[in-house]
Amino acid sequence: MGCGADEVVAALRAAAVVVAEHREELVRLDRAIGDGDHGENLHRGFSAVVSKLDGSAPATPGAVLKLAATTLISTVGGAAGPLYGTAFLRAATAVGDAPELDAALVAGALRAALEGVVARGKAVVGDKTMVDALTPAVTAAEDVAEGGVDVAAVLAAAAGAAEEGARSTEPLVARKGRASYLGERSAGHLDPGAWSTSLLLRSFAGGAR
Amino acid sequence: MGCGADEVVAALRAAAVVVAEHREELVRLDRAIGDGDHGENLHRGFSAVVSKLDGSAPATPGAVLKLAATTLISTVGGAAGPLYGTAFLRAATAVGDAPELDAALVAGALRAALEGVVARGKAVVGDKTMVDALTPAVTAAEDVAEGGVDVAAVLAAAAGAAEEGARSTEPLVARKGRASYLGERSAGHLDPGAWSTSLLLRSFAGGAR
Amino acid sequence: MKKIINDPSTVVADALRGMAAAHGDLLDVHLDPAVVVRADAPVPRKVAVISGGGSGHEPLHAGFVGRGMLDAACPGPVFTSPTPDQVLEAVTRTDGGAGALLIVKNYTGDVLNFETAAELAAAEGLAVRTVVIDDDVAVTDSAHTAGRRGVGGTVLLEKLVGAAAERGVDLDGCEELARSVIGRVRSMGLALAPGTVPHAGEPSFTLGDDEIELGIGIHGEPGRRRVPLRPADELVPALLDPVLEDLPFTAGDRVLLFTNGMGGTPLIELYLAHGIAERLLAERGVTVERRLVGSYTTSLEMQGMSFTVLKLDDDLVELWDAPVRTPALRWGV
Amino acid sequence: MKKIINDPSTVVADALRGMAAAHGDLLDVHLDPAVVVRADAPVPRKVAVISGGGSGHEPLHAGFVGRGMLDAACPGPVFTSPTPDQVLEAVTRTDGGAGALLIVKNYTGDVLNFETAAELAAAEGLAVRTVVIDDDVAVTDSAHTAGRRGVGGTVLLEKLVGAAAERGVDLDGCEELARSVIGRVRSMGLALAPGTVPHAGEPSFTLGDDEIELGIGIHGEPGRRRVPLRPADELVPALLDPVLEDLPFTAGDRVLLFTNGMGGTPLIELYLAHGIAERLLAERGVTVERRLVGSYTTSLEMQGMSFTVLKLDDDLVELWDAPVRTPALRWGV
Ligand SMILES: Nc1ncnc2c1ncn2[C@@H]1O[C@H](COP(=O)(O)OP(=O)(O)O)[C@@H](O)[C@H]1O
Ligand SMILES: Nc1ncnc2c1ncn2[C@@H]1O[C@H](COP(=O)(O)OP(=O)(O)O)[C@@H](O)[C@H]1O
Ligand SMILES: [Mg+2]
Ligand SMILES: [Mg+2]
Ligand SMILES: [Mg+2]
Ligand SMILES: [Mg+2]
Repeated sequence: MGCGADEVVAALRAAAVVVAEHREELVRLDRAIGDGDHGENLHRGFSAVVSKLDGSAPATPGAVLKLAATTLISTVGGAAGPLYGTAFLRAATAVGDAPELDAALVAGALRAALEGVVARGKAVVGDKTMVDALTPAVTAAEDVAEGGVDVAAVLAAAAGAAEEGARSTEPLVARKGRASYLGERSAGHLDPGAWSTSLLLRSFAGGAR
Repeated sequence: MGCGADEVVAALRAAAVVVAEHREELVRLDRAIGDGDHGENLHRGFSAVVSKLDGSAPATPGAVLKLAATTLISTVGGAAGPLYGTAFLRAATAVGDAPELDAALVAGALRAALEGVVARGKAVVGDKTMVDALTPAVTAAEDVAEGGVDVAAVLAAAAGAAEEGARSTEPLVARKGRASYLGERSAGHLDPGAWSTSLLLRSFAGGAR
Repeated sequence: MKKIINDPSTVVADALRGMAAAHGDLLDVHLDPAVVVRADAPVPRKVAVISGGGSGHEPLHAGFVGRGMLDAACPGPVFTSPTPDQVLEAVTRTDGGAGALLIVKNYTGDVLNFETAAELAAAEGLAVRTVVIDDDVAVTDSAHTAGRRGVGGTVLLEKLVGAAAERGVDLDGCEELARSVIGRVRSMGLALAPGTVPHAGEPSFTLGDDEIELGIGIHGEPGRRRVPLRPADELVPALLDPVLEDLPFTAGDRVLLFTNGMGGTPLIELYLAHGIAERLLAERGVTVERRLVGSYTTSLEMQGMSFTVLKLDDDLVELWDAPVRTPALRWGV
Repeated sequence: MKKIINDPSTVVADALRGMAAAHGDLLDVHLDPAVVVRADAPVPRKVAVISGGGSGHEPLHAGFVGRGMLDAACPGPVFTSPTPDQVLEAVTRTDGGAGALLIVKNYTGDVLNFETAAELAAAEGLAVRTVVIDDDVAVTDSAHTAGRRGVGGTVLLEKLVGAAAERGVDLDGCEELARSVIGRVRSMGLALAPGTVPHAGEPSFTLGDDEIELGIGIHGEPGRRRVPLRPADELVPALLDPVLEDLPFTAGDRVLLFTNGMGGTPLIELYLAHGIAERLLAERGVTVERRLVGSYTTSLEMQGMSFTVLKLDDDLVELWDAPVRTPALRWGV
C-alpha cells in the first residue's frame, strides 16, 4: 500500500485521536515542570486540523502537511505551536508535490522537521525538549530508509527511537522552555513535548500501517 | 468595705483581665453567628480603659465610669462599642458624684445601663442580644438591693442572673445585630454579647468582693 | 493563615501608611484617630461627604476619597465599624461650612457608631445628616430585624452624592439625592471561598468543595442558602434575578450594572459574569447605560462576586459621568 | 476547582464578551481570531503598540488597550501565548502607516509566536519591530537558558511606549524607548497560594501551610526558593533587595515603584507592603517619584505580590504622567 494524501490524512486523524486520549497525561506532565497546558494546546490544535481536513481534501501529501502546519500555527499557541507548526511546514516543503511518499521522502521530511524545530527553538539534544525525541527518531528513520524498507517501517523505527529519546529526558535538567525556570527541580520528570513527539510518531506509525 | 473610686477602678481592671482571658472564646462565639470580632473589640476597649486608668485617677465612682464609657466608645467600635459605652455612660450619670456606691446606687446604675442599651439598640428580651443577659441581671440586683445587702451581694446576684440569661440565648433565633442575618441558623449558639455581659458582671462581682 | 502582614493588630494602620505613601497627592492620612481626608479639605462651601466602616473592604471607603467623591473615610478595624471619635474627626476636618452627609452601611455597629458621632457633632453645632444604605436583597427586611445590609451599592451612592456635592448641591439636596439613590439600588453577592480576618486567624466560614453561598454578606455573613457550584450561566441569574425582582427593574428601565469582585476573584471571571448579566438584562428589555467592573467592595481575599443594579435617569447619568479623582475611581480629571 | 465560568475551553471568549459589553466606548473586541483593538484604530500616522500573551493575567494586556497605551492586545488561551494569526490581525487592524511595535514578554511560546507573526507581517510589507521584556530577576539569565521572564514591568513599558507613540514618536524612537525602559526595569514576585488553570482543574503548584515561593512566575513557575512565611517586614526586603541589587538601583536614583497583586491578594495587603517598600527605599536614598499599587499583572486567583522598580528620568516621568484612557489605567483624560 502506498502513502498518498489519504494515508497522510488518516495518519493525522489517528494523531488527533491519540492526542485526545493523552490530553490529560500531557497536561499532567506539563504541570509538573511547565504550566500544564501542553495537552490542552495540542488537543485544540489537532482538533482544528481534523475540522480542516473534514472541510477540504488537499490532493497531495505535501498539501495535507501544509494545511496541518498552518492550522497548528494558528491554533496551538505556546511554545509547541510554532515548533510543531514549523516542523510540519518544513516537512511539507521537503516532500514537495510528490503524489505518494516513499521511505526516503518520509525520512527526509522528518529531517526537515527537526531542522525547523532547531532553527526556531535553538535547542540541542540534552536540553530536555522535543528535540531529544525528534533527533534520534530522524537518525533511526534515515538508517532504516537506507535499507530500502517501506514507509511503515521507517515510521515504526522513528517512533521507537522517539520513545526512547523521550524517556531519556526524565533525568535531565531543562535548559530551554518554561521547564528551565525550575532548574534542578526539573530533573525526574519526562519532558511533555518530547513525550508528545513520541506519541505523534507512534500514531503516524500506526496510521500508516 | 465601701465601694469608692478605687474599688470601681479595681473592678474595671479585673474586667480587663477577664476579657483578655476570654478574648478567644468571644471571638469563637462571634465567628459562629457574627463576624468573629467581639472578643477582639472588647479586648481593645478594655485594654484602653486600663491604660487610661493608669494615666489618671478620677476621684469618684461616677467619674471612673464616665472615663470607661468614653474610652469604650472611642476604641471598641462595632455594635458593642456604642452599646457598652452608653451603658457605662448612663451608669455614670445615675451614680452622679456620690463618693461611694451602695447597693441601691449599684442597682440603679445597672437599671440605667440597661435603659441606655435598649434606647440605642432597640432590642427586647428574646432578640438574642446582651439585653437577654442584662435584663434579668437588673431585676435580680434590684430584688436583693431592696433587702439591704452590700454591693458585693448585689453584683453577685446580677452576675448569676446574667449568666442564666446569657445561657438562655442559645436556642434563640437572633432578631438584632449581625447574627440576625443567619435567621434560623443562629439558633444553637450562645450570643457573644450576652456572654460578655455575663463575664463582665461576674468580674465586677469578683473585683468588689 | 497566609497574609502579607506583620501583626494583626496593626494591619489597618500599616496599610494606611502605605496608602499615604502611594497617594500623597490625593489624600491626607491620619492615624490617631484613623481618618483619610482628601488633600484639599476642607473645601469651602461644599457639603462634606463622609463614609466609613470596617476595614477589609478596600478600596471601599478610603480608596474613594478625593475630588468628586468622598471628603473623608473612617476606616475601622478589619470588619469592625469605626468609632464615633473617628467620624467626628472626619467631620471637623472636612466641614467647609455647608455641613456634612454621613453615608452609613446598614450594620448595627456602623449605625450606632455613626449615630453617636452625629449626636456629638450636633452638640458641637455642626450640621450633620446621616443616610443608611441597605441595598442587599439577600436578607429579609423587617422592622423586627437589623434589616438589609449595605453592600456594593455604597460605591455608586458615594460617587453620585460626591458628584452632587462637588457641584455645590446643598446639604438638603445631597441628603435627598442619597435617599433617592438608596431607593433605586439593589445588590446581591455569592461566595466560592471565604476570607480570613487577620486577628481571627481562621476562615470566616467553611464551604464544601462544590458548595457556594448565595447571598453572602461582605463580612462573610450567610445569605439565602448554600447551593452546589453551577456553571456561570446559572450562577449569574441566581444572583441577578433576585436583584431585578426586588425593586423591581423592568423592561424600559435604564440601569447602571456594577459587577463587583469580592477580593480574591480574578478579573477574567468578573468579565465573564458581566457579559452574561448584560445579555440577560438585554433579554429583559433593560438598557445597561453605564457599567463598572472590578473589585470595589471586597471582603478581604474572599472569592466571589456581587451584582449591583441602579436605576438611572438623566440626572444620575450626568452625576456618574462627572469628573472623579480618587485612588480607585478616576475619570474626567 | 471553584470558578465562575461555564466551560474551561470558552473562558477566554466568554470573558472577552464581557469586556466588549463593559467597555464598548474604548474597545473593539474580535473573537476569531481573538484581538482587542482600541475603538478608534487605526490612528493615522501613529505607531501601533501591540502586546499580548496568555490570558489569566488580567487586566494585562487587554485592559491596557486605549488612548495613550496599547492599540491592540492579543489574548491567548489561559497561560498560553497567542498564535501568529492573532498578532497579524492586530497589526493589520491598527497599522496607521507608521508601523507597529510588538511588546513581547520573554517566554519561549510568546517569543516564537510573535516572531512568526513578525515574519509574516514583514512578508506582507508591514513595518514591524519586536521588543522582548525580561524584567524578572528571580531566574538566572544565561545564553543557554530561556532567560528571564517578562512580568510586572510590562505594564510600565506599555504605558510609557504607548504615551510616546501617542505623541507621534516614530517607530525607531518607540523601539529605542522600549529597549531603554527594558534596561531600567526590574521585578520579583512571591506567592502565598497558587491559582488554578481552568482546563487543568488543579492548582498549579502546592505549598505547605506556612510556606511561600519567593521569585514566583506569573504562570506559577517556581522561582528562587521556598521559604517559611514571614512577617511583611521581612518579606518585603526579601523581594525588594534582589530587585534593587540587580540593576542596581542606588542612592540618588529616582524611581517608579509598582506594587502589584497577583489576583487573589486583597488591596489592604498590597498597601501594607507598599508602605514598607517606600520606607526601605527612602532609607537607601532612592526617591520614589511615581507609584502604582494594585493587581495589574496577575496570575488568575494566585495569592501573592510583586514589586517592580523602574529608574526614572524627566522624560519618563512626563510619559508616565501623560494622559491614558484604558479600562484599567486612566488619568488625564
Ligand atoms: N526552545 C525549544 N526548543 C524545542 N522545544 C521546546 C523549546 N521550548 C519548549 N519546547 C518544547 O515545548 C514543550 C512545551 O510546550 P507547551 O506546554 O505547549 O508550551 P508552553 O511551554 O509555552 O506552555 C516543552 O515540553 C518542550 O518540549
Ligand atoms: N441592637 C442591639 N441591641 C443590643 N445588643 C446588640 C444589638 N446588636 C448587637 N448587639 C450585641 O452586640 C454583640 C456583637 O458585638 P460585636 O461583635 O462587638 O459587634 P459587631 O456585631 O458589629 O461585630 C451581639 O452579640 C449582641 O449581643
Ligand atoms: Mg505548557
Ligand atoms: Mg462581631
Ligand atoms: Mg464587627
Ligand atoms: Mg503555556
